[in-house]
Amino acid sequence: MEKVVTNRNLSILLLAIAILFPLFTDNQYVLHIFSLTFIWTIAVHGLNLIGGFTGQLSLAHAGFFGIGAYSVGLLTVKMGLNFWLALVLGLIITTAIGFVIGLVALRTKEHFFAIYTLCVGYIIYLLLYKWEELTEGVRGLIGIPVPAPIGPITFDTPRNQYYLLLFFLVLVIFLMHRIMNSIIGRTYIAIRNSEELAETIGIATMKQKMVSFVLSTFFAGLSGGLYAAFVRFIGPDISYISVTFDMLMYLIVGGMGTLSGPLIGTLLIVWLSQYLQFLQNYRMLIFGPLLTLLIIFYPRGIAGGYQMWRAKRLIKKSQQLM
Amino acid sequence: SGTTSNEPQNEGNKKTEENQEQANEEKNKEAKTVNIGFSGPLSGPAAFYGENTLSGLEMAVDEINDAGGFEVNGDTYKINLVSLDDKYLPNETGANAKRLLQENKTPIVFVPHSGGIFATQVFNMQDNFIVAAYSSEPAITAQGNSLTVRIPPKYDGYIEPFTDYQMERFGKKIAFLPTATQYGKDWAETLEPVWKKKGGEIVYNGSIDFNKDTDFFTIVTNALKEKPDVLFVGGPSEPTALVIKQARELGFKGGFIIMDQAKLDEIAAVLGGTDMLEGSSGTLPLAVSIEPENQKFFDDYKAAHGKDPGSEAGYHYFSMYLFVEAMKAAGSVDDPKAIMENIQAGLDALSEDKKIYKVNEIEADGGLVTPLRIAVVEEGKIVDITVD
Amino acid sequence: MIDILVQQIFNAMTIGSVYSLVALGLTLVYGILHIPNFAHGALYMVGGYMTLIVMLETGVHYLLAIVASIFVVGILAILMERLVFHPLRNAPPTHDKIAAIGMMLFLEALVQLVWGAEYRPMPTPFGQVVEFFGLTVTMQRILIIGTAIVVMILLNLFLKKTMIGATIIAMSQDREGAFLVGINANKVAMLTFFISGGLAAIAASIASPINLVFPGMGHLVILKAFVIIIIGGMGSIPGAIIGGYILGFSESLSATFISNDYKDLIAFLLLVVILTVRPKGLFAKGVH
Amino acid sequence: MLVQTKGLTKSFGGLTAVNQVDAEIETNKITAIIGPNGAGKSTFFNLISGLHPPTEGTIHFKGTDITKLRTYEIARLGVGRTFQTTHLFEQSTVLDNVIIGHRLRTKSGLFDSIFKTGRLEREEAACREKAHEVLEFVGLSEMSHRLVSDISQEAKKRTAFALALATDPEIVFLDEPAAGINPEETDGLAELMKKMVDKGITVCLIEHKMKMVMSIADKIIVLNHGKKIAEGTPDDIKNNELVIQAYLGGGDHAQAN
Amino acid sequence: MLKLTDVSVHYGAFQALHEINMDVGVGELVVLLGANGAGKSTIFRTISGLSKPSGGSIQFLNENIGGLSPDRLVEAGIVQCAEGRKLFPQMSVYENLLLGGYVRRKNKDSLKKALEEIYQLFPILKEKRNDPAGSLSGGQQQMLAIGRALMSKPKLVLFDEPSIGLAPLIVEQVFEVIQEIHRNGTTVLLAEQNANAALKIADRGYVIENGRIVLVGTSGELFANDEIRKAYIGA
Ligand SMILES: Nc1ncnc2c1ncn2[C@@H]1O[C@H](COP(=O)(O)OP(=O)(O)OP(=O)(O)O)[C@@H](O)[C@H]1O
Ligand SMILES: Nc1ncnc2c1ncn2[C@@H]1O[C@H](COP(=O)(O)OP(=O)(O)OP(=O)(O)O)[C@@H](O)[C@H]1O
Ligand SMILES: CC(C)C[C@H](N)C(=O)O
Ligand SMILES: [Mg+2]
Ligand SMILES: [Mg+2]
Repeated sequence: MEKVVTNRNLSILLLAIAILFPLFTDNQYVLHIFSLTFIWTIAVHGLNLIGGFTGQLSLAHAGFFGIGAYSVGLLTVKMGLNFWLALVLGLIITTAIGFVIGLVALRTKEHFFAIYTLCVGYIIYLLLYKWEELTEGVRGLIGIPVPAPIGPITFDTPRNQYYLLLFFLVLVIFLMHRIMNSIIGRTYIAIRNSEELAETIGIATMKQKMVSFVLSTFFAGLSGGLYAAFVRFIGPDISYISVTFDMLMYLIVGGMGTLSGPLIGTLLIVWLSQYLQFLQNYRMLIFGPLLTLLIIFYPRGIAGGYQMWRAKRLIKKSQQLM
Repeated sequence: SGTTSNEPQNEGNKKTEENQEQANEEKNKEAKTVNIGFSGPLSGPAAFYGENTLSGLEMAVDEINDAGGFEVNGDTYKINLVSLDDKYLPNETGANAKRLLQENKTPIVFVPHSGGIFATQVFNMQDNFIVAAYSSEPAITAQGNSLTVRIPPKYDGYIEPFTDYQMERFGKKIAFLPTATQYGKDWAETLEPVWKKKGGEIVYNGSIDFNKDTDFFTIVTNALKEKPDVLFVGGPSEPTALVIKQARELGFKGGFIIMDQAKLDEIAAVLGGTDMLEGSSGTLPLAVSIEPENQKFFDDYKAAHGKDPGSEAGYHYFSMYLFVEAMKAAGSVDDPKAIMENIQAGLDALSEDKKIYKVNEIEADGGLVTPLRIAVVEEGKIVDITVD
Repeated sequence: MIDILVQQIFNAMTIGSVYSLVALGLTLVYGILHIPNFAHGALYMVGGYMTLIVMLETGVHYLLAIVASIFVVGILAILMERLVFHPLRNAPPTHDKIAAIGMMLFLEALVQLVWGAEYRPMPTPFGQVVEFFGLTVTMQRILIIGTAIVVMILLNLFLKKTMIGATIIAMSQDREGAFLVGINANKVAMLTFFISGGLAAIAASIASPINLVFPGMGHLVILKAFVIIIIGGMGSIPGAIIGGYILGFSESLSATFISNDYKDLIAFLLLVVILTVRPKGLFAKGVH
Repeated sequence: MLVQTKGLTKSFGGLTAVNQVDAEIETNKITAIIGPNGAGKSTFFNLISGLHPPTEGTIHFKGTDITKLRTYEIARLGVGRTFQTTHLFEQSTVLDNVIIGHRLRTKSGLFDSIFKTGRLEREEAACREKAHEVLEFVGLSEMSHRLVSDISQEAKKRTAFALALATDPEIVFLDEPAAGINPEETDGLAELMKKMVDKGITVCLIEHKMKMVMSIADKIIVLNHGKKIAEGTPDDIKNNELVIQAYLGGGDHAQAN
Repeated sequence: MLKLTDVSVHYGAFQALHEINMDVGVGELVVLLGANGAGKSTIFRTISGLSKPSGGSIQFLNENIGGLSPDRLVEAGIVQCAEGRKLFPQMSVYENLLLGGYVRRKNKDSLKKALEEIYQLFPILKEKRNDPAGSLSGGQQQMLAIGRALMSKPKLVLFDEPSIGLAPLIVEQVFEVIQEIHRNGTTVLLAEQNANAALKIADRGYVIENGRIVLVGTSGELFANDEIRKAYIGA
């Protein structure tokens, strides 16, 4: 490895920038947007795991995000639990529900799985919306506390929250990196490639899909729990279908089935829609076509397109050598 | 300081430089600029609502600027209204408020929906800005947030007169069909005990989700099968009008209690007249109740937008002027605490022609106290039956 | 009790008719190009606006305005096919979803720009209330049910009995195969989109007088339409029709006999149950 | 006897694709299944490998009843297969395609991958080693780093073989391995199959190329309309009237292919 | 009848065909031999208008047809029976055949006649006429694909490896059918790897390697060529 620009070095550089960045800015707005971006990226990684790598596009993702957020919200606000305890319990709740839903949903395939989970996501939304005794209905949950301090580290300033979220994001990316670069990850990709073939080479596809699905709900729940403590107010809208589609948009623009896609896509779209704010009422007039064009001209997303380009260049090089 | 002007579209990094430049430029001119923020739904399903609220603010700002601005402590200020779209999503409101604060140093941010208000209340005390909250949600002022002004009135005052009128004219059986928003639910919860206490009976308790239901025949049929004398309806005027229409189509002959969010005149416009509204009680529409001194506002708005101003426009128009008066009284455009303390002074100083609603008092929790005006439809006419 | 049941069955028919028409257009396009057209709701919305605006601006009769609307929306749908879905025909299906959402956002913003964000009522010459056997209906509602049934029958005849109809079905199964027998596949794709847009325009035009016209009106039906075509079996025409009525009935009857608040929940749970039992929908064809 | 079916039957709706087939596949032999198109050959494979549940009948592998086992369980017992159309992962290299073949012999799970346990590292090394071994065996070592989308049809067939072999099977079922490749390459594949048998792997194949079948098969089973109409050595089959009528025909294509 | 002059085709940066020159005379049966990936299907796709040539010209009956859309070519009388069959899997066998006659849809009677002829050729298709095409076995599907191609009574038929995956008996039948079609006056261009069978019925042949024509000759000449025997016949 004599090359300087490797994925690894690039990641380290980016991480260093992300760590140093808050030390050089007081712009809370920028920190706020980055923090939100980190939260969404975590959820998008979950979507990528089940949809991008395992080939089962789940559209219930915002639902699990909502379950994670409401679990944390209810456990802290109504039961007065410490955030960290609530987060752990919230993740257990989310993954337990994910497990049960996965058992049934994963029996369906392709579009049917997508729409099945779309329905499940909508049902989760309706439950959060209508089950007022538990969730406060449309009013939502107010006053969710910031994460409790860990020792001397508090999380009540935007900067510290930024670091907390960055920490979780890096953790998630690290996990995804480890998983996808092992035979476990290859197993998922084999399932995406052809379930039939995977079965005949001895892969228990249902079990593997379950693991992948539950882990994806884990990421969604984690992201939701962090969101609850960051925005500190949650309403049923956070689990609405459009949120799933936002996540899917981030993923596709970034590159489905790539490790860097979720972050790239989320950063790009979130900032793009911020920059288009000056258009006010009509920003969708620009944003909509822009999105469509991106999809048409970068069908593999940014990270996927880059990978293709690099692969092609490698092939060309090797052809020239021959 | 709060005296810089800036267009919101500038890029983040260049921002400070340009700020500086523009600020220098401003200094040479006479008037300084104060930025006022707004974050509401400008796209998506709630865009109409957001535009209505914004239109009142814009009108007030244009008037103030055209008149050469306003004076605080010897300096003249013009207002730059910075409006951002949040698609009705709380986290977007939060981000917008941060942005308004960071890049435009807005001392006041208008937010016209409860979710967004909650999300901004999380940090408005710490970050020091006023949330100009257009929502009737009680929790907004119940939280002890000392930098929140609740603009719309509490609606409790409507309940008794509406109840009395309907019971007397139509009977004691009521069916509930309000909008499925928090506002509708709060209304229903307030109406219920009063109606019961007066010997009435609630024969059907439902709500309609205007964002999800394509047709209301089903629920109206179900409500009417309980033979109510009165229907409680409400939400945005236009879909509320449809509920009324469909109830009439299904043979309902009784009266309507109409939540204050919907306006009798707007409903009549949809229904092509007041025929179907016979026996309705609701808030007195601006169009009917407008005082002579507010006629200019009414006419100007109509000229600019081609329609009568609704209460969203009216309240926002009024409250923009109110904040200007409060800044004057506070002697500062960039000290939210001082402005907040001087709202009462602002109310006292505000001229009647800007008081589209005759608000004279702010409560300790930040709620404005609005006198209610009540109307009923009798023989095809909207009649003011307000009793002081 | 019986009155209520009869009235509610009628209400269910009304709403089910609208759902079916919207779902039909969606299922057709899905059948041909395997595109889940999430912008179909936007076509529906534009359909509502076109009828309204044509009526208001030119003063022509409601029914004529609908015809105009069918054409405009049909052509808009063709444009969508040419400009977006055609270039994306080799991309994975997830991409169509997002591209379609981009177009939906665009169309909603455009309509908002041109005609404003407000709710607008649509006048109809068929507002009369008629009562028979204790059933209260308006002419408009009879029109909705009647139109839906007639349109469905015509569409079915067109697809089953005409050669052009057969080309649509052929295209849906193998695009290149269609080329090879001499079908101009692009023309067929455009035709299909035209029909799909026309169906959306009809649905919106007949439903709007009982609801309102506003930029977000497509959202009311699109999600349900998707669920319907899945329940019915993707691409299945009878599936879309029956699915539409199943949803209409389950909403109406559960609002009446169980709970209005939970009627959507019940309807969706029902759909999930159907999919659990029949993972490929009610009318899935047994082909490998 | 490695595999034994008794009364094996599969109906799709009204159609009986496989009808009361009793078949035996002997250890370390090459068994070929032939028959006209639609005779039910592929379906027969699908039944044995568990992709379809049989309507009736039983399947035994090494004496144990595998009729009701799931596909992956059957694979783990040592049954490998290829498909009539290749299902390889085109965007990936040959090596990467094959590595996953040994996954069924590993035990690592999610946690191993997250914590990069010793077990995971051992097993990944084993998978890699296995992949190299089978690629060497099928003669693709040179191409192991090429993208699958980039290699010839024949190489793809060999890759599919390698993938099946990486599962450490005792028997492989090959569905038309020589379809779409030229005679020279066909001979190469035949060699490869013989090599597998030498290595102790039983081979069962479906093939229409009679020249190849006749030259390598130890035993031929003929299906027609889902029924077994004949079985025996190539010579038996060549001269079986029933088979000639139903399948081989009189012409010389039977030889030429 | 059909004449390709210097036809080149690119897939992206990859050049699949290098200046191909070929011609097929009226009433001829010409075979195109080549290994996998040599470019046979690409030539066919280009003639049928499914791929666009990046250079050269294609003439059919002395008219330039390069770049015409596929449906126009079918109308002009060129029909391809493609590799991978391209059937309409959920439509019945009958409907598939009917659509094969799409360009002659106005002439109902002759369509009916054509249908009968095809049922005679492949009785199994008649037996399964109401079954969805997708439920047929591979061989049955191939027959259907041939049948469908013949429904339009083309002047020139292109067969892309029609014997692939077929039972010997059927292969024999298929080649007989092709010969019969040819005898009835239809010009045929056949791509095959099964050189033995193909050369037996063909008048002339081209051999293609890596996108280039490397050999042309009459069947007899090619049959006698050692290289060909080795690579494509396996003797
Ligand atoms: N999943 C399925 N559903 C319905 N019918 C099926 C299915 N799979 C196979 N068939 C039918 O079963 C019969 C046998 O098919 P199969 O694929 O086993 O034939 P085959 O002997 O492999 O033929 P070929 O040599 O052409 O591949 C055929 O008539 C086919 O149409
Ligand atoms: N769509 C495509 N994109 C890129 N390359 C292609 C495409 N189609 C074919 N090729 C390449 O063009 C070359 C010629 O392919 P073609 O399909 O014409 O060969 P063939 O002679 O018909 O082979 P086969 O016997 O496998 O059918 C091959 O190298 C192939 O990989
Ligand atoms: C009518 C309005 C005062 C209600 C407001 N939309 C809210 O969010 O509470
Ligand atoms: Mg087969
Ligand atoms: Mg080919």
